[in-house]
Amino acid sequence: MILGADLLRIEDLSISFAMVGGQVDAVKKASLRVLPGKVTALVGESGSGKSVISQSVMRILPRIATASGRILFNDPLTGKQTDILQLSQDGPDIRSIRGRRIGKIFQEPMTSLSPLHTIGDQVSEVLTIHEHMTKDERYERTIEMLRMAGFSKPERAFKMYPFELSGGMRQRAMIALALICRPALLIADEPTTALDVTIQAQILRLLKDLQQEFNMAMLLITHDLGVVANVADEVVVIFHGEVMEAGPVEAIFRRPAHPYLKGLMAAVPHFDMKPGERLKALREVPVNASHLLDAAGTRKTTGSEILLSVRHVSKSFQIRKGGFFRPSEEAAVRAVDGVSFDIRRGECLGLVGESGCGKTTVSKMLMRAVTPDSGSITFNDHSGPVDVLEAQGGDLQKLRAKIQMVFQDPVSSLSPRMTVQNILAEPLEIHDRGTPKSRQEMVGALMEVIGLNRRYLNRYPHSFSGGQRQRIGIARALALGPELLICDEPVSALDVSVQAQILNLLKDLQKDLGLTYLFISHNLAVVDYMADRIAVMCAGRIVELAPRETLMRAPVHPYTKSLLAAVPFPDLDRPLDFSALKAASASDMRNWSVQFQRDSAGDGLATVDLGDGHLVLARRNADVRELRP
Amino acid sequence: MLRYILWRIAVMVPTLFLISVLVFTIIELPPGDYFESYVSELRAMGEAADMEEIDALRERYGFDQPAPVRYFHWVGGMLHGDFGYSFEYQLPVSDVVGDRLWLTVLVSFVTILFTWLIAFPIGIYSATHQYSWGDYGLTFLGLLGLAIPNFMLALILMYFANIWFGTSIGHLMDQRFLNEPMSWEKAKSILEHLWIPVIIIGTAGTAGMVRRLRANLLDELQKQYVVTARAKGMNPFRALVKYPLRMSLNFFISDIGSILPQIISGAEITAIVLSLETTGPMLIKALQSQDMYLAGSFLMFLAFLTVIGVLISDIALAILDPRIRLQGGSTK
Amino acid sequence: MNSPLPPSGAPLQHYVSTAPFDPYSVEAMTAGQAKVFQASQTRLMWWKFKKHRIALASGIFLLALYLMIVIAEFLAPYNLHTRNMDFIHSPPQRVRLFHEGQLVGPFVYGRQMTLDMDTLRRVYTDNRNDVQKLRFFCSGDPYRFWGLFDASLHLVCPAKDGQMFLLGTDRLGRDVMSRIIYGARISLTIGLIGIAISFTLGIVIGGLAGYHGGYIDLVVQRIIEVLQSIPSIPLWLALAAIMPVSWSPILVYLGITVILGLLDWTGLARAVRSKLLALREEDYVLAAQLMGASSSRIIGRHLVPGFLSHLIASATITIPSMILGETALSFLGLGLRPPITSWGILLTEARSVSVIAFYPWLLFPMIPVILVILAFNFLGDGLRDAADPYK
Amino acid sequence: APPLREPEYWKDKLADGSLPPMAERIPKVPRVVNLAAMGRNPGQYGGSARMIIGGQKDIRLMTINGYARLIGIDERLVLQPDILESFEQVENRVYTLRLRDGHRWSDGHPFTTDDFVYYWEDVLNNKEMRPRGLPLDLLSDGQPPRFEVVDPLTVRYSWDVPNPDFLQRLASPQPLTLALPAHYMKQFHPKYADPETLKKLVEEEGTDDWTGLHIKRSRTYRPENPDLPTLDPWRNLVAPPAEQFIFERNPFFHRVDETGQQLPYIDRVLLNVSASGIIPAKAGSGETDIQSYGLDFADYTFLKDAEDRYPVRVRLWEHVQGSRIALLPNLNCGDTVWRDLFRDVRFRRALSVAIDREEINKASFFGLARESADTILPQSPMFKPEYQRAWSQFDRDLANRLLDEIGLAWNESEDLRLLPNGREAALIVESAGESTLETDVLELVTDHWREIGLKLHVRTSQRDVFRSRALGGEIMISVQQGIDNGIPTADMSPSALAPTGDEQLQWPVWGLHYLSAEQKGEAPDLPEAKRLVELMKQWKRSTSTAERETVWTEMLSIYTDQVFSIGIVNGTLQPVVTSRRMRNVPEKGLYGYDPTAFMGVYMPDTFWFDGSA
Ligand SMILES: Nc1ncnc2c1ncn2[C@@H]1O[C@H](COP(=O)(O)OP(=O)(O)OP(=O)(O)O)[C@@H](O)[C@H]1O
Ligand SMILES: Nc1ncnc2c1ncn2[C@@H]1O[C@H](COP(=O)(O)OP(=O)(O)OP(=O)(O)O)[C@@H](O)[C@H]1O
Ligand SMILES: [Mg+2]
Ligand SMILES: [Mg+2]
Repeated sequence: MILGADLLRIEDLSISFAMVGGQVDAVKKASLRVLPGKVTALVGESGSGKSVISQSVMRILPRIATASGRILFNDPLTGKQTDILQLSQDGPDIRSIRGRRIGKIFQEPMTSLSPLHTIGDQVSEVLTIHEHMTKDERYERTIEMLRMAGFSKPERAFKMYPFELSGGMRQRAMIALALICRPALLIADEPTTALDVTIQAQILRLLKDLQQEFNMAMLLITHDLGVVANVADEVVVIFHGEVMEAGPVEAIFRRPAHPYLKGLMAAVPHFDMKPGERLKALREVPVNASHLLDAAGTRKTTGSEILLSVRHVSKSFQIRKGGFFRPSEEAAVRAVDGVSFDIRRGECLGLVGESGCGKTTVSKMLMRAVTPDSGSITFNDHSGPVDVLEAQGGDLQKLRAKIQMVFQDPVSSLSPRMTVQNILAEPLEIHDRGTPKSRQEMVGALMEVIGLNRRYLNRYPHSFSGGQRQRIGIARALALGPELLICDEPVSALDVSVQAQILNLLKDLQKDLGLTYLFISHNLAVVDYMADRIAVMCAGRIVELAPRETLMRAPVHPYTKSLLAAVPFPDLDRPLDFSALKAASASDMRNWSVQFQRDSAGDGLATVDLGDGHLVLARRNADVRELRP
Repeated sequence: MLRYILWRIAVMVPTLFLISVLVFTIIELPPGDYFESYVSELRAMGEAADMEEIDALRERYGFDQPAPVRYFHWVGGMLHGDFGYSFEYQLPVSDVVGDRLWLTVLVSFVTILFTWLIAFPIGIYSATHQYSWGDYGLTFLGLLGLAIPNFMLALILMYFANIWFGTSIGHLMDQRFLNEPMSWEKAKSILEHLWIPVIIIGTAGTAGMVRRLRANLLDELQKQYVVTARAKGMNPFRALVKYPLRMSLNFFISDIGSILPQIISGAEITAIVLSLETTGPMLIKALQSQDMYLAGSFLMFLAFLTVIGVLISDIALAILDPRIRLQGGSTK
Repeated sequence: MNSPLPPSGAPLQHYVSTAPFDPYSVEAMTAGQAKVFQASQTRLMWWKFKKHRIALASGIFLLALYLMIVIAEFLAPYNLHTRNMDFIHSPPQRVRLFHEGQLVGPFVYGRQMTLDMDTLRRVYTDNRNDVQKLRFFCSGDPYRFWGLFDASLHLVCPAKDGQMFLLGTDRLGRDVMSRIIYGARISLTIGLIGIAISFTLGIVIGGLAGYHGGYIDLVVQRIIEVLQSIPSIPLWLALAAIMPVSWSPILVYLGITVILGLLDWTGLARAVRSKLLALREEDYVLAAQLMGASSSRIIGRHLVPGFLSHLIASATITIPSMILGETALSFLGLGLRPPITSWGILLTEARSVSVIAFYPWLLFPMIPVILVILAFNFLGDGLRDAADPYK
Repeated sequence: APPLREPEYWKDKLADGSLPPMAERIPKVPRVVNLAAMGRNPGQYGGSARMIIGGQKDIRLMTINGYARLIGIDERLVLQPDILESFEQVENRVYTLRLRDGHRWSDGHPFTTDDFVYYWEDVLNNKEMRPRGLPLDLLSDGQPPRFEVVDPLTVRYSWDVPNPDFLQRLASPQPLTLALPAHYMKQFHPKYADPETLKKLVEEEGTDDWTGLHIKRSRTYRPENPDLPTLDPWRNLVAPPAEQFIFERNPFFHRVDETGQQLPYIDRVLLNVSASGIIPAKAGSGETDIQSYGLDFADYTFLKDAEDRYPVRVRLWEHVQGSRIALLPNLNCGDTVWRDLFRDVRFRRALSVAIDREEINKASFFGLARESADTILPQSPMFKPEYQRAWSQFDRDLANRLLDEIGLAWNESEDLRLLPNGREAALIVESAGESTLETDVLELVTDHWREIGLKLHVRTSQRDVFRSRALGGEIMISVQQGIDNGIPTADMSPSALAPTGDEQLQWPVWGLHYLSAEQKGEAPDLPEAKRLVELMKQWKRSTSTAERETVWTEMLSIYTDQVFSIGIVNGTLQPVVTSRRMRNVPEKGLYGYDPTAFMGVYMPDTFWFDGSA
């Protein structure tokens, strides 16, 4: 092996899918490479073929796909060069590479894990396949890997099933799974989308460490140009399956040349945007939003000021302890712990927080998908207050039409056996809106506003890219023209330009129609762009809630501060200070100043009003002035 | 989990009660009673029955009493381990059943084993090699087994086994071993005869299992987690067994409870045709001649096994699928 | 620079594609794609189904069979009960085209029977001089078509005063082929009706139990348990005892169909239930709930389709067992009664070793049974694939 | 007398002395069966004969086929003393039965008049055992006989009025019991047994009281109790439930052949329980050595074919029933319209002549059966061709004429007749549905009757509910076999020809009337039926064979002329399969339960295996 030769060389790779109406070319003669120990970032628009390329490297393309070209893998261990496309589908050659020499983090962690097996089982299995180890050794190694991946209680996580984990936790499990064999090449397809910035930083640091320690190379697929700027060595920009621009990270960030890349750079939301400034999407889709949603039903913006008020809701999940037959002494995990907030009509409330802190659980409780153990939720509509938790029959049905949700995991929230057409038309059918024909029209219009071509209407969810699916989820939520839209990571899988397009759309709808949002996201810049007020959650509680400006400029709570400190910027001159980020520390109360810590009795925390709607969780007796920075 | 199991066992009591009522109704439904049919049968042969004896028996078994009284008599007896009296054999039911029970268990067990041993590999093969010649061929064979009625297959196999291998016709063993204690020779003879009923009873079920397994596997094989497993570098076969197969087992496990009655139902006619020394022919005969305690106790015994089977199936389902175990109790 | 890829190991140059770039560009739709996107989901499935050759052929075959039972009287050369005492247990005759090297069109040789008084067998010999040309669209046994009008037109009949037993005759000299054709009526409908009943019950009941869980599930489970725990034969016996003896054969037929259907749903219901118990935790179910979808819609539109392969496989397996389930009933003397004939009855009539030894043609009804079962299965395969989004 | 020759079978037992020599085992005057005189050959001891039975109950076949009776009939239907040394009768009232000196039960205990005394005094006349008194067969005109022990070897039963049926009942396949092994049975009788032991026995057996135990232990017809001493040629060794019953030669059996060999020749008979359905298949694969039970004419071809492959032989014997299959219109039918029709002799005759018996004969019997009314066979001494021919010709015109005469008009489309009340004439025939033969015949009859405008529906129902439904008038027509005994002598009871029992499905209610001594049912109101009852009574009172013959003749002509049952064919053939090595099996025989006791009168104890073949 020539030292420093390409670890992975993809030459003229073309991939097409045989579909009913003819073939779809997802990748057209793309070439790229990854150097040993280096990181090649693959960026590009949603649906441009990034994931497909990464699949072809592992030879795990769907059956209907055909690939041509060469994918050369130089195994530094053996020095042999193999053309992966020439290997037999599931033969021993490719198997000895998969998992051991090349690890892959899948884009959609939920569906990528088997629901029937524990996390520990699935992660340690890689070791069983490739390494000769005793059971105990495997356990040790897995626990260690899980801890490195950011699980604070890896022993517990080992025994948990995927559906018991939050989105971010699943993603971390996926990361652990990919890394456990210390592969020479890691293919990371959107590895941090579901992670909050502190944990993201922690993961990035982990990857960097591995890179240095084991000379691990990485093919990183991401939309977050901030991440690219922080970790990549080389960048490949891809659009519609074709490479548009490629080069060292310096060149790409400092001298973007191709109009597409320039457009991308411009579409990134940043913290210093002026109020009212719009994101510049690569393409603006003119949307007659009011027409779109008026078709769904007329709306009134009158009514009380507060649309939804949440009071002291809590939710615990039972955690299994002990064996199968022993009566489990049930321990509970407080996923949500006395959360209260209001959402005002027409505003966008941002909700940020650590991965696994209970954001999704809160949002599901608002939808009555999860029943809280205690607390109350009132929806204040023009027809008077409705107790969300008690509504029945017709009231509930009306409520359902008024509150909609975009799910965090787009794949599993779309019925796998329904075409997009049917998925989007379904809410309209349920609420008996319009005629079959007008529904058809409506569905077409929805597809357009989310930037998907109408010709995809007859495809099934699985044949879309991650971002495309996420957009379908958004379109479905919009179909009924709800008053309150709960968005759980609605843009995490979107590249910046499409993201800009979608965010603009949401903004427009808010402006034109007075739509109200609860916007959950890990991307603080996005929240900053969207939200009027922002709530920060940590460990099941809201630790700080303030108008956007206040929170961004003058955060009070230490957790908020550490969040803001961990944001990666798409700027080579503002690299993250990895060494400053201590592992699993941001949410660890012990690192906070005393005012924010629980007292020795185990509680004594209360919401303290700092004025101007700035609330923070601190010791009951804490001095307001002391808290202010 | 333990609580769940205890709760499920508690629920079995009313179920068994319901079943016993149903069983009793079934055996009481046809008009007349055993003695009626006994007298008729004798008369048809030109024989006479001793009416004295029959009247005495009638009285003794409370045939002059209303049905509920008889029901409680019967159930009460069973609770004490007294399964009643067979009029046909003029012996206590437990004596009559004797050997047949374990032979039934043997045949059923071997049949189930046979079905699984055949169906699983074929199902997996068919799913992974969809539309290959093997898939078609095995499908065809399986369906052939399904398409030929059991009794016909029984006749055909019996006839040719006799012509080609000289296996004596019908029965589970050569007749000279009938009343003998177990010996090596006898066991051999049983094995020699066993394959015919097992094939006959097994084939019908096998095709169904193969097809269902194949269908379920085909669905699961598309799932993303299979791709994940492949990406781990897992051997495709082991991956298949660990992930999609386990998922596909859902239907199979939910069926465990009914396997026994199904096998026994399927076996009944075969057993009649082949004149097997199992409980099937005895049960049918008891039903037809209205030997009610024999039939009733038999059915209750079967029902009991089934209820246990369902229990096992429920527990296994919970073990198999954590989603059912951890969230299954809730109501939507 | 024209390639984004430098030689191995060499530093990467800044590559910029020079191809024209239009962010709004979308690939032109091919005619095929345009058609696909306008088509409805059923149409899409039909296209996919059409590609499955064997399934298509099976579908056509079944369709033809179902058409056939409508005009069974016309297709069958003889009536169901037409006997020919001089041709008892006559083996199948061969249709020939050439007589002594000359083409004469389809014909059969006349037959003579002699009694072998030693073995008591009827021995048939072809009379090579007696050429009996088949007639087509001819007048033969009179029948009452659909009970509406009298007719005697047959597709094919034997020559005048001749015979034509292409599949042989049974112990009363009845034409096996005609009986098979008539038998298709019952056998092909009994399965469908039975399956309609059992699937409706199985899916609805199992679906509700699986989706709702809790007490509904508990109750349904116990009912299923009770029903399952009794082997089918006693149940048949009991139900047959309930069926009034004065019922006409047609009512008996319907009764049996309903019995078969009513007893068969439990297994399916349990399978549906246990599958739904798992599937109902999926996010898309939650999504549908949050949209306000009713239980029936969620079960019908979201959950059952995910289970379709199993349902199709079960259905294609159940149809034959219904067709044959009736043979088991007939075997016990509970089934259909003589004026009505089904393949099952034809087979039960042939249940003796001597048939296998001497009159194997009486086993011919097995062939249509096998063909129908195969056809249903391949059809099921095709449907499964058509409904499979991954294909 | 020739020197006695011991069978090999007992060699060991003889050697260790557990069995006395033959001279001490057989009566002083054994029954010497002269085989040569019967046209058969004296045989050799040895061998086990396998036979298949359809269920446990069928072990009674051994009692029937063994046919050891106090008095039995021979091949020519003549009564012979068998277990008895001799018997005498006076005016059919006084019967004196003389036992063989030295006759022993199968356990070696002497068989004496004590056994008769025990049965008479402690069983028959025990109020607990028989609360309702003596069995009907022992009553004549309702009166019991006087029982006397004349001397240690002689008993006498005497009535005041004749009881002509007595001897025949002793000779019947299911004989009237007169004696039980007292020495064995006494342990179950409170009069003799120790109360404690008896109580324990009763408990063990699970019966309610000693009578149940006594009944159970004393069953002779179904020899289920291996401990019960017997006089039959073979005795059972296996207690049910079992899949195989082993019958071993009775070392004390009273018959010897002319060469001094004790019968039976065959040492053991093995009865294998099997489903009746596969008996033909098993017989055809050489799995039985002697089989008639479970075989049907339709199986002949298959069995014949098996002769080439297996060492078996098939013979065809002739059935003795009056009709292999007969249709019985129920004169006590509940539907009055139909009942009136059935009671109209013209209607019954029309039904009968409308049947094309030749076609049925051809289709189902290869033309080998005899088309006949339901009556006696030519083998009976009383046979007259006119009985056979009575209304059994095929004459559709006659049938139509008769129906027209009755006034059954055709409907509009001229394909069905209408009943007087305007309904369509649709008959329902009940069949036990047990044989394809029945189904086939009914199918043909359906067509035949259709031609005279009558529709026939076949309804299969379990046989067990036949009787109660018939009594309830629910049955219109049923299919059964005809008269059981088609070869009667005048001394045999003609009860089958008159309404005498509730199992007679053509007049169950009338039959019940007679059976219950006019307590239940209804008296016949049809003159011909009344006459038949009178004749029956006359026969019962008769004292001479000549008188009985006249009664028989009149009854036969009334029965056939009135077509009380519609016979179709008789003299049908029954395959009898034996091992090819089995000797002394007659080539031709009459086969039936009554009176020939299946093979009983042909003495299977004289059958033997030819070791040299
Ligand atoms: N199984 C499939 N069948 C048909 N088309 C597919 C399939 N998988 C992907 N595609 C199509 O291929 C194109 C590329 O998809 P891919 O998943 O690689 O996009 P991506 O670049 O990863 O996008 P994202 O950033 O949104 O995940 C998309 O247009 C998608 O619709
Ligand atoms: N069904 C469940 N059973 C047990 N624990 C659960 C379940 N659902 C959620 N949890 C636990 O509740 C906590 C909060 O989960 P939640 O999904 O609300 O997190 P989140 O804030 O949305 O995180 P992320 O940003 O990673 O999506 C987690 O610790 C998770 O393990
Ligand atoms: Mg992707
Ligand atoms: Mg979440």
